[in-house]
Amino acid sequence: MLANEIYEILKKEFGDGILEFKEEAPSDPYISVEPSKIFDICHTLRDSSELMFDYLMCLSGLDLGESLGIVYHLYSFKHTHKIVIKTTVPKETPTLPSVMHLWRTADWHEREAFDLYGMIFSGHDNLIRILLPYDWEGYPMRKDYNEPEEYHGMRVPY
Amino acid sequence: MDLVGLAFYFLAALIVISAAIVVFSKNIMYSAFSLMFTFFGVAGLYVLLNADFLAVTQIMVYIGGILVLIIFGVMLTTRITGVDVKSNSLGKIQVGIAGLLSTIIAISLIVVFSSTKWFLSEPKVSGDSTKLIGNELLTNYLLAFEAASVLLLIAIIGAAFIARRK
Amino acid sequence: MGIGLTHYLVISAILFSLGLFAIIVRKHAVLVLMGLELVLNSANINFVAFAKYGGMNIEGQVAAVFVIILAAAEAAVALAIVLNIYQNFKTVNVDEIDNLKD
Amino acid sequence: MGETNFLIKLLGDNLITVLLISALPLGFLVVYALLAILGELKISAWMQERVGPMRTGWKGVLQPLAEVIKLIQKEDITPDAANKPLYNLAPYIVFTGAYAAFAVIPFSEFFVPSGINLGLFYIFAVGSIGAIGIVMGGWASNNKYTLLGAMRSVAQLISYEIPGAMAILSIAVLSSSLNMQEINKAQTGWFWNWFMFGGPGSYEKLWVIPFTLGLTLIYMIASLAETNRTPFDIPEGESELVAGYHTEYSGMKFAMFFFAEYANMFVVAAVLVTAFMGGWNSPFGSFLSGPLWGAFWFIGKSFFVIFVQIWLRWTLPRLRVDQLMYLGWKILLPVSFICFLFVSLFRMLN
Amino acid sequence: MNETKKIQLEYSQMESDRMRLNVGPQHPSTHGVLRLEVEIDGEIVTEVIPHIGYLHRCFEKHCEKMTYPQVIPYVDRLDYISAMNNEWPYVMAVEKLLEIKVPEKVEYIRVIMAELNRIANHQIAVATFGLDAGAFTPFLYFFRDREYILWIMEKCSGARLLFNYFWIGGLAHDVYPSFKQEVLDAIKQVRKTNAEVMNLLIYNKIFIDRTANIGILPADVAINYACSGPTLRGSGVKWDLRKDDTYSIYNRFDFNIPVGKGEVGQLGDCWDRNIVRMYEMEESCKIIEQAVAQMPDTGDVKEAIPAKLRPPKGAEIYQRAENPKGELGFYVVSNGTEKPDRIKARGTSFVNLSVLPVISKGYMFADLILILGSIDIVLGEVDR
Amino acid sequence: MINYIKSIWEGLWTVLVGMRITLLHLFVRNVTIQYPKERFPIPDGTNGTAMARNRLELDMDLCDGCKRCSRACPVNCIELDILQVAKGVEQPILKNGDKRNAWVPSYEIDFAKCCFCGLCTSVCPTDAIKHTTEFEYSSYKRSGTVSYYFDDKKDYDRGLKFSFINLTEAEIEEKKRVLAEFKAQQAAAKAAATVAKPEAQTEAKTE
Amino acid sequence: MGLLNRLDDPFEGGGIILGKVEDLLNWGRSKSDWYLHFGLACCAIEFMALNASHFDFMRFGTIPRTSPRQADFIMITGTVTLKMADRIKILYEQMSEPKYVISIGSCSNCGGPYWEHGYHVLKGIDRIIPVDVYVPGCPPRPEAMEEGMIKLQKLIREQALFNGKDRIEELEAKKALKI
Repeated sequence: MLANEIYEILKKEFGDGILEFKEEAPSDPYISVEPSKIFDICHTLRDSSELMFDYLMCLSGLDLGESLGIVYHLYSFKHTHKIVIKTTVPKETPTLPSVMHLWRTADWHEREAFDLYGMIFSGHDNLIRILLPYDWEGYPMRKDYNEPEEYHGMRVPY
Repeated sequence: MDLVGLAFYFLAALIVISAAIVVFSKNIMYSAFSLMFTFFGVAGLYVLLNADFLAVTQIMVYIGGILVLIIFGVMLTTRITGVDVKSNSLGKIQVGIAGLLSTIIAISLIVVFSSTKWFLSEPKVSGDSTKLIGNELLTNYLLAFEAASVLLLIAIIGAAFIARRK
Repeated sequence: MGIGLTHYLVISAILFSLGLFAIIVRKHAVLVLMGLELVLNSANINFVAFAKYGGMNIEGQVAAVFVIILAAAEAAVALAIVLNIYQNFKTVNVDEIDNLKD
Repeated sequence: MGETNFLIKLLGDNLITVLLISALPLGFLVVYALLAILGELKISAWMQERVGPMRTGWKGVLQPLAEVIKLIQKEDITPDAANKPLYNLAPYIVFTGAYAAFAVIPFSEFFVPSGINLGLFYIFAVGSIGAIGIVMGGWASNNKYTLLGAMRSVAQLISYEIPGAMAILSIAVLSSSLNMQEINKAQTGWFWNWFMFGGPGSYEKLWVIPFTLGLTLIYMIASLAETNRTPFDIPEGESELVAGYHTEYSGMKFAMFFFAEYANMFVVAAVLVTAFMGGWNSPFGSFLSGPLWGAFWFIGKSFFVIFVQIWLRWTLPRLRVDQLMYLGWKILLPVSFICFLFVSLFRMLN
Repeated sequence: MNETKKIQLEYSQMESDRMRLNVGPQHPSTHGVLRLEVEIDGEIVTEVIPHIGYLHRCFEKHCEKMTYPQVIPYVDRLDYISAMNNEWPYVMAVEKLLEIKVPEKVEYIRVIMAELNRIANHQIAVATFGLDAGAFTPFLYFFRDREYILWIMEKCSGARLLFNYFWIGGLAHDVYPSFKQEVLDAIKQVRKTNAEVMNLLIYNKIFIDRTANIGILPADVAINYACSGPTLRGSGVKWDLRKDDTYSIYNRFDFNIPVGKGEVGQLGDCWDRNIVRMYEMEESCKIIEQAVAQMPDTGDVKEAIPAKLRPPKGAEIYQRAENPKGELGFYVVSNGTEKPDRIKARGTSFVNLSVLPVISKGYMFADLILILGSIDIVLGEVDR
Repeated sequence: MINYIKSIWEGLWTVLVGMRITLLHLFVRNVTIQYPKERFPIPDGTNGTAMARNRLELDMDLCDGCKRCSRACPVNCIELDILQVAKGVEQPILKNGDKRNAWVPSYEIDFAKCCFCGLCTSVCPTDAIKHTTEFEYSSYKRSGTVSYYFDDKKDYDRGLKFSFINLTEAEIEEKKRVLAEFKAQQAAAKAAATVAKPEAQTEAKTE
Repeated sequence: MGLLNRLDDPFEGGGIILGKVEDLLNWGRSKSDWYLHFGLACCAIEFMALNASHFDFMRFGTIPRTSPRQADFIMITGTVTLKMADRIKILYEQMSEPKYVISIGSCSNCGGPYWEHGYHVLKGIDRIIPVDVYVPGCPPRPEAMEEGMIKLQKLIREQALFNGKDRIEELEAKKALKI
């Protein structure tokens, strides 16, 4: 199934929840959606028989300046099609529903996004830091991050 | 003092000291490990008494079997991840009474032993004790031997049955 | 003074009373068992000593063999019981285990 | 007893002789341990198309010596958390257990430190002392890994003692003796007189050969398990428990454990050789036999068994704990009972 | 963020006969610096909590500070065992952003290199898996053969492990004249050793007993956890990006996708995951043979390398490729300058490792080590 | 029961098969290359192979101070200063015959940081910076910056930070002085020029 | 090559057998080095290759130990992160004297490629434990690690056991005399 067909299906179902569809080379075609609807949209994407996106390839956080973005790359084993779902959340209140219960693989990806970007995934069972130590301060992948001078008595800069 | 006397006093001291540690130590693991030396000492006494089969059996059964069982028992029934495994005793008065009782028994036994005129036969030059014991077991004591085998079998089955988790 | 029967008997008496003391005083079930082993050992020393000096000949040693067999069986069963008690009561203190039902 | 010992013949029965006799195996043990360590390093290297230690003396032959010199100098750490008396005592008990077994090993027709009648039984008895030492060290180190290693080691040791003992018992039945010298003497002659091949006898013994061979194999496997060698090195399996019960030991105390392990290897090899492979008998009848050749054959055969142990170590993966118990209780034990039964039957019929 | 407190609380509440073991971060068989918090009941594992991040080297942060070609050395250091395979999806992503077409010869060399590196990777995977099971000798046989492959790669790229060989639009260096012959020799040796190891290790009874019926990963769980590569194929799912989402010139070659069949145990156990790697080495050999036969001799490997690398602003792409361990994807976002705005690496091992707590529950502690070994993780890729 | 016996047999048989393989390997010639005596063939760029990427070497007579290597380095381990050649006063040439545009009074590579990726060598226009096959320079100290030439005193512990300059202190001072003089001269000339033609310059700027 | 040839000869400098006790002790320690392999990252793979047949690290008398108590030196191969640093310190403290450290690869030398922007990378293992030999390379060739090992053996051989001087100073002083 092509990306614009998927967009049509989603648009029919969710209406305002779907913000934008963009397809221009060389980028992958993507659909931008409302962050609050992400769980429902993903649920439809996974369970509807014509979409069947059972494989979450990648979940990435992005720093877009004023807001933070989350990108879901989905793939379907059955229909061998893929789609990119994008959403943005404001930097001050970066909260959005978790998709961990749809695809268990999102568990660690979301923890990583939380760890590096500080997004809060509501509904995640165990949202704690994954790569960095538990007592680390700040979200290092944000563009305005400054590395700390010292950690546990060890100097961090060269 | 001859070599045998020296060995005897050494073993006696080993037995008494290690048994005292078994009884009086606060740390139950010390008790368990100290028991090994008691068993060793007793095995040594058996050697002095020309009972070499018994000595080896003592080492094999008591140290290789019972002591290992006891250590496992201690480890499985106590928090063993720390090194200070304590075992409490009764209150002071009870300990005092028990101590008195034990001392009285010990002293009276010693008095009785040393004052009794035992009928002593000459220490026989024992031959191959293994052979003799084997002969005895399979002739005069055959019934007891069979009973002991059955007992052991029952003990194995019973122990396995009891210790199994429900 | 050469080493005679009395020497062994004295050692066995001391061992016996130490074992008895442990049985009376200690609360830990395994320690009680250890006291029992001491008592059995003291008895064994007597058997073997009499086998050599007291004219009991080889029969004394045979008796000792049976004692050792008994001790082994007893230790196995006793420890199994101790383990079972521990699993049910979470303690091996012999004074606290006083109810018949678990 | 005395007649089997050439030193008593030479020097008479006095204290110095006794000390000398008990020191001789120690000297042998030191030399043997150095050789065995080098052999282990070199054979494993050759099997893996490597060369092994090459830079210590000529072709690395001084390597074990360097290691001993190093271990002497190492700091002897007693961890703060450890239970100090037991921690310090454990290596010596383990070593005592291993060394005590040397008392009855018949190196030659005319040299056995102490030819007591209960030789085989005695070796099994003192073998269990090591178990106590191991559990002592493992517990006193106060470390979860050491404790687990020690528990596994002891469980393994006591469960494999039974099939091993059954195998040895069959030999006692065949030779009607527990004295190691007697057992050796019973196997005089060509190698088909070894108990591995049913012992001396005519064509009637042919049907018992499979059982005696099976017993040899059972003892070999059980002895591997008792000495904690691969595939049974679960107590010190480095991929699971860092170094097993001696994780916390360093310096000389660790060397004692190390030494005891190699001594145990020799003890089980010696028992195997004595019981099944003719001990100090020459495999070729009276060819090259005699007291000195006897020592050569005995040590040579033992070294071959040790080579097999090393060979197996570098070939096989490691078993898991429950599989080890399965092998011990459900395969080796029944098979050894069956073999024992048939061997006794054979003995009864003849 | 009271995680430390939470853990302490758990410790205090734990049952007396359950023990908590900390495996790692420095442990001989965690394949690097992984820490597993294991709760064991006797010998049975009741819970596994992987703690990762002990090798978090800030790869994604570095990417934002580097130009596109400068990222390649860092990409190498993700999955350092199969660096060639790492470089490939990254350079493909940038090539797609820049719309560069790479020459024919480059594609062939890339295929050969990637497959050689796949063999080298699987050799390490099987070798360390054997090592976890206690077999030391096969480990050294594999490493001996791996050395022959590394020689070829060193002669082409100049480095032994981290090659920096695939450049955007081409290769760093052309192959040398005797390349083809040496590649064929190397795979001959690989096949010989594989046959040997099959007898020495894989079909050894002890090894089968250790690994069969252990760590069973059902196919639906594997897909839900987004496992890929041999971990997924061991569960019987016939899915390989080289065939199913084909890239480069893989459609020109004839090869099979080996899947686990549950030959000695249940489908999806450790042995199946391992045997898939053994068979994949053979398939890689086949691909290499075909590629060597088809490869053109002439041609410049550097002709398509652009002088300025400035992908259009806002362009973004997710490019994935079949890494030996599974699907490795790079999500590259451009901001119109020489430096990327964001590069996210979808680490194969990162995803595959997340399934460990599920498949290791209820097995023994010794099995946990083997289950971990059968997933074949590289911590550089997990932690990035 | 059949399975039981079969598994015992399989166990024994596979162990024997494995033992046969290891025994055969016992007699195979070893492949070890004993390093200090024998050496691995390291590709050195001949016969069409790539150059092994080990320590970098810099031919200062070829280096023009273009700083491309420093810019290309992903880890920024190359640090160099340049000193403009006083054009007109001196006309130095590079080894390959080109005109030298700059002196390089300091050129340091920190091999503790270097990741041996080869990007610096690929951008060098004169092939001044090159990889070598030498890899033996581990040391007891990390930061011992010693300004030695490459070739002499091999066994001296030089640390991991290397300075490649072949100019002596005095020469650098001299060059600096010449440049300063030249600059001053130029500035003076410029000043004179601006005074002379201010109009022309402002016109140029507006355009 | 001059350096290596000299190091290769075990009987260099008067011969060990006739030499002093110090020489013998140092010889023993230098020839029998048990190591704790602290494998962290890419260099660990090269280190595994070093252990394999073609290079055979055991030629130097080195035996891998998994317990720090029994190790003589620790090989740090790879990037040390801040999360990991404490562990290395603990492991180093657990080792028994005399102990040495070989830092292998750029990352453990100074943070390597991650020295500039690596907010979570410890820039140099020598910030937490003393390092005896630095082996450069990213990753170093196995031979380079062998050379580092030879350097360490040389260091141990020339160490003064009885006068208590700092060993690096001692070595430097000897070198100063030579040059």
